[in-house]
Parts: sequence; C-alpha cells; structure tokens
Amino acid sequence: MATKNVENSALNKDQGEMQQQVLPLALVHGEAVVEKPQDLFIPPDALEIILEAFEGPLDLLLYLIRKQKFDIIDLPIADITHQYMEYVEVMKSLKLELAAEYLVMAAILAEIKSRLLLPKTTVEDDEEDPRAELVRRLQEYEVIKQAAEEIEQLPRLERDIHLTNVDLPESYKPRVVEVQVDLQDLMLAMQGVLKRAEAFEHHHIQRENLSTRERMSEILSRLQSAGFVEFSQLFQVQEGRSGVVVTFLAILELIKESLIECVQSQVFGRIQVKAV
Amino acid sequence: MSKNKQLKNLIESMLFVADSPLSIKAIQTTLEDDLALSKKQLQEILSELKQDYADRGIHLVEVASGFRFQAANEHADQIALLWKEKAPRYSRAMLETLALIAYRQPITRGEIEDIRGVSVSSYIIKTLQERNWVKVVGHKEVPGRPALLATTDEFLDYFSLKSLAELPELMPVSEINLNIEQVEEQLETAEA
Amino acid sequence: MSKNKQLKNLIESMLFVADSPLSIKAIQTTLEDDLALSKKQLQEILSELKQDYADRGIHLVEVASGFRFQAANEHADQIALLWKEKAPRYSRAMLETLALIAYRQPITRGEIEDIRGVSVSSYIIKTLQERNWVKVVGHKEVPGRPALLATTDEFLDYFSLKSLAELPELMPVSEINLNIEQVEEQLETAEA
Repeated sequence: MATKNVENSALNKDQGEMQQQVLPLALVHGEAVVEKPQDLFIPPDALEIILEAFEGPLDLLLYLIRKQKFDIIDLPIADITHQYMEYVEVMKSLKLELAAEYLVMAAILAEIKSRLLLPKTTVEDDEEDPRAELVRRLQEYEVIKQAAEEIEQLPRLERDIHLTNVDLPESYKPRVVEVQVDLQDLMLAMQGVLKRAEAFEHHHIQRENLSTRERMSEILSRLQSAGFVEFSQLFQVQEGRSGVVVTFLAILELIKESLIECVQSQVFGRIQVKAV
Repeated sequence: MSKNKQLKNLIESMLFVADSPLSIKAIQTTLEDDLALSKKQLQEILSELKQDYADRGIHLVEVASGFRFQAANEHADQIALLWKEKAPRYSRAMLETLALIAYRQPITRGEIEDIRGVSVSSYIIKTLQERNWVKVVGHKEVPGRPALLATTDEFLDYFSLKSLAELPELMPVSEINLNIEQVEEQLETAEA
Repeated sequence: MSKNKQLKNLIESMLFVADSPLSIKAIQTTLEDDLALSKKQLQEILSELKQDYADRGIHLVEVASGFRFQAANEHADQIALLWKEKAPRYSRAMLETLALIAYRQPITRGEIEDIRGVSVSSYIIKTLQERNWVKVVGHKEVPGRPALLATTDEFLDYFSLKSLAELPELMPVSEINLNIEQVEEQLETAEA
C-alpha cells in the first residue's frame, strides 16, 4: 500500500491533479468503497467517514505526510480551495463544526504556500519560516497522539486488572454510628436559616401593594406609640411571605438610616426594636 | 510453578474477584472452554484453599449459593472503623430545625416552618426526639394547640454546654444581611 | 495466635474489605483509637503480606493512593469470563485529551484544543470528571479565568500507577521526523 501511495503521490506532482487510491478503506452503506485521502481534499461522500477516522486536521495532515509522502508545500491550492468550498454545502447536514477545522487547516496551508511563493526580497530575514509553526504544531500533536496510544496500552482496571471483592461476615451487625454534630455546625445552620430566609424570599416579591417606604412609616409610627416592640411582633403572618419580606426590608432600611435600633438583652434572647 | 498450583491460583483469584459466591458448577461452567474440571478436583482445591486461609485475616466459607472469601469475624469490629469517616451526617434541614429549636425555644413546628419557608418533616422531629435532644415542653394557646419544642439536658451535655447561654453568639442581624444595596436594587427592579 | 499475627490479620482483612486502596496514613487513622501503629511497623506488615501473596492467585500491590489486592495478571483472561459485560472503551479523542491533561497538567481546555487542533467536547471533560480522573485545580489568570485541569489519584489507581512519574515516557521531539529537509528541497525546486 505504501509503495502505491508513493507512486500516486509522484503522479500527483506530475499531473497536478487528484488521484484516488486503489485499496478500499471502508464500506459505506454496504457498497460504496471509500479511499483514504491523498491530500486535504476529501471526497464529499466520504466526508463523514474521514471525519470519524481522523482526530482533526493535524491528525489527517500527519497521516498524509507519513503514509502518502504528502508535501505541504506543493499543494494544488486552487483545486483544494474550490473543493473545500463544496464541503460547506455538504456539511450543512453534517458535522459543520468539524469541517470548519479542516477548512481552517486548508486556509493555513494556502497561506503558507502563498507566502513561500512571494519573491524572497519582500520577506524580512527575521520573519519566521511560515512552515516552522505548522511543523511545531504537528510535532507537538504527534507526541500526544503517541502518549494517548501508550495510555491505551497501560494495564487498567475493568479491562486488565481485577480487584478483589471481600465482604464482612454475614453474621456481622454494623455498629450503630451516632451522627456527629458540631456546635459550630449548629450555629452556622442558624445563621444560614436567617440569611436564606432573607435571600430566598425576596425572589418571591410580587410587585403589589406593599412598598417598603410605606411599611417603614407604619413601623415607625407603631414604635413611637409603643416604645419597645419585639422584633417578631412587627411581622404579620397573615400577609404571607411577600409581606414579611417587605417588613424585613423596611426594618433593615430603618436601621440603615438610624431611625430604629435593635437590642438583644441576652445572647440568644429575643430582639427588641425601638425608635431612636 | 506446578500445574496444580497454577490451577489453584486461578480458582483462588476467581473467588476473590467474583462479586457473589461461586458454586462449583459456576466455576466449572466458566472454565469449560479451557479446562475440564471434575467436581472432585474442585472440591479438593477448595478445601486446600480453605486450609490455607484458616489462620489468616480472611476466610473461605461456603454459603448457600457457593464459596466466598469474607473477613474473619474477630476483626469485624475494627474493620468497621474503615467507615467511621463516612458516618452519616445530618441533613441541612435537620441541623436548621435543631438550631431553631435551640436558639428560639420554645417554638412550634409551624413557627419553624414559617422561618425556614418549607415544611418540616415529622421524621426530623422524631429523630431529634429519639436522640433525646428535643422534647415537648408545653402547648401553645392558639388554635390546634401545637406542641412547643425545646432542647433537653442531653442536648447540652452532648455539646458540653452548661446552659443555653453558652450557645455560640449569632452575628447581629445587620451583619448577616448583608448587602442592603443589593437587596434594594432587586427590590426596585421588582417594583418597577 | 501471637499478637503480631493478629495485627497482620487485621491489616490484611482491612485491605480486603476496603472499597479503595488504603494508604499507611489511612490505616493509622482508622485504628488510632484502638492501636498506635508506627509507619515502620505498618511497612513491615505490608511487605510481609506482599511476600505471603507473591505466588498466589492475587497480589498486594501499591498504587497512587495506597495498597490494594488485585488478581494476578496471568489469570486476567479467565477472570474476564466471569463478567459478561465488556470493559468500557475510550475514544481517541478521550484518550488524547486525557494524555494532554496527564502530561501537560495543569492545562486549560483551550490549551488542549490548541494542541489537538480540534475543539474538545464538553462531554469528554464531563466524562473524565465523572470518572474522577480529572479535577479542576485552579483557574488561569487570563480573561475568562478558564479552569486548570489536572489528573487525580484515582486516575493513577485506575492505571496501576504509583505516581505521574510512572507514566510512559513521551517520545522525544527529535525522533519525530517530518521530512522537513525533503520539504525544503522541493520548495527550492518549486521556486527554481
């Protein structure tokens, strides 16, 4: 096969046109014979298969360079460009994303070639050989491709390594493990409830009737006549959650504006609210 | 290695790797393409293996469906320690309910639900009562006379507290909260 | 039974019953309430156990996260018969992505895509993470703060490796011959 490829490749150069390999790569729908590509042109009917067989344009390019003695420089750019544009049509029903990556590669090759064909005088000496970057990428990819193959060969669980499976005796009754609780956890849980009750509920605010400013006035007038009021007494359960939230926001706002004060006489005692 | 030793090793590794007990029949069937093993041959191998492991940390035992290796009884207690790290944890719902009872006692289940914004399952209350951390201290004089829950002395003992006053202090409400501006912003959006 | 033998049996059964490899540290921690075991003591016991099983159907081996028992290699084929389901196969895309994360960690998804020349599907990253082979170890300080991916001990365990240093060596770049001279020659001909 390799010999044939070399011959084909040589023919390619002579004639400057696409040649098809002789040996079949795969059967499509039971009949169509698909050949591995000889250049970046892929016959449209084989596109899907090629896209599956290669991990991307770098992979395909490596294959072409290795197996087909593909020449990155001597590409019939015009043909390839034309043919790649045809893919865009075909790819509309296929894996367009994948095809795009092959198109980008074709564009890179075309650019490399065009830059190489420019007269030397216009090229600065310190400018990098446009092929160097591509070669670097190909080498880097090849290293990883090999590494992946090595990893695939490593003995691994499920396939090559079998673990032992030993149980406790059937008579064994597991000891009842009491759940451990940390005092800190308890405090955090409490803090969490308070925080969430606030954070969670403002999502449910309905844009109705209950405005914060209005509620602030109500609270203030109530405090003025009553002196101390217990924090929880300021809430009317009947108003539902949105009402509670508005009251809460109103209290926060009043605290922020230093209109009221919250006092807690004992560490875990109830919070008393009074007007300043 | 002798052929017999090899065969014994193979049976041994099969028994170790299988995820359920292996009967003599099952071993014969698994190997039939490679080896024809008589029942007697297998019985001999199994009894040898049983002997090999007689004074080790695991034993080969025969149960209803076949042979299996299992940990020796005498180590079971200590082996169980392997899972001590994975001791069950209380759910957030459980911890929050306990926290509300501790910090806001006496409190009714309905009040806990109001504050948490979700219903509290009977299971949670029952678990806390079974652990003797929570008890009913009375009934609230409102329709339905719901039970008032409070923590017990066992609860204090568990956390090495002399009294409820020693519970960790909660951050002042103004600090938990928060980001007043952000809340306001959202409120304004909601009002708009 | 001697005290030493008892201790060895205990460690043996723990290793067998544990769901994942046990490190010396893990054994020490598990037993700390009952027994104080030095690292040296445990190393001796483990090496004795390794010896005991050297010519049996299963072996004690050390992998990244600790020691585990596994069937001896020579029986793998026949043991595989016990399972009808086939071991999962991994696509080239998956393996190449895994190889890049293993050899070039920590690495971002974008960097993987640059080297492979194709985009990496979220499915692949998700699968690797779900298998606990890959985890996010940080974020790169570039726009978008992409996640930096690295391999886990579970990855090493799965492939029976003690550390990343045991991964197969990468092919030296100098051995990759892309016939650049040949290419250059042709270029000159073309230019001529």
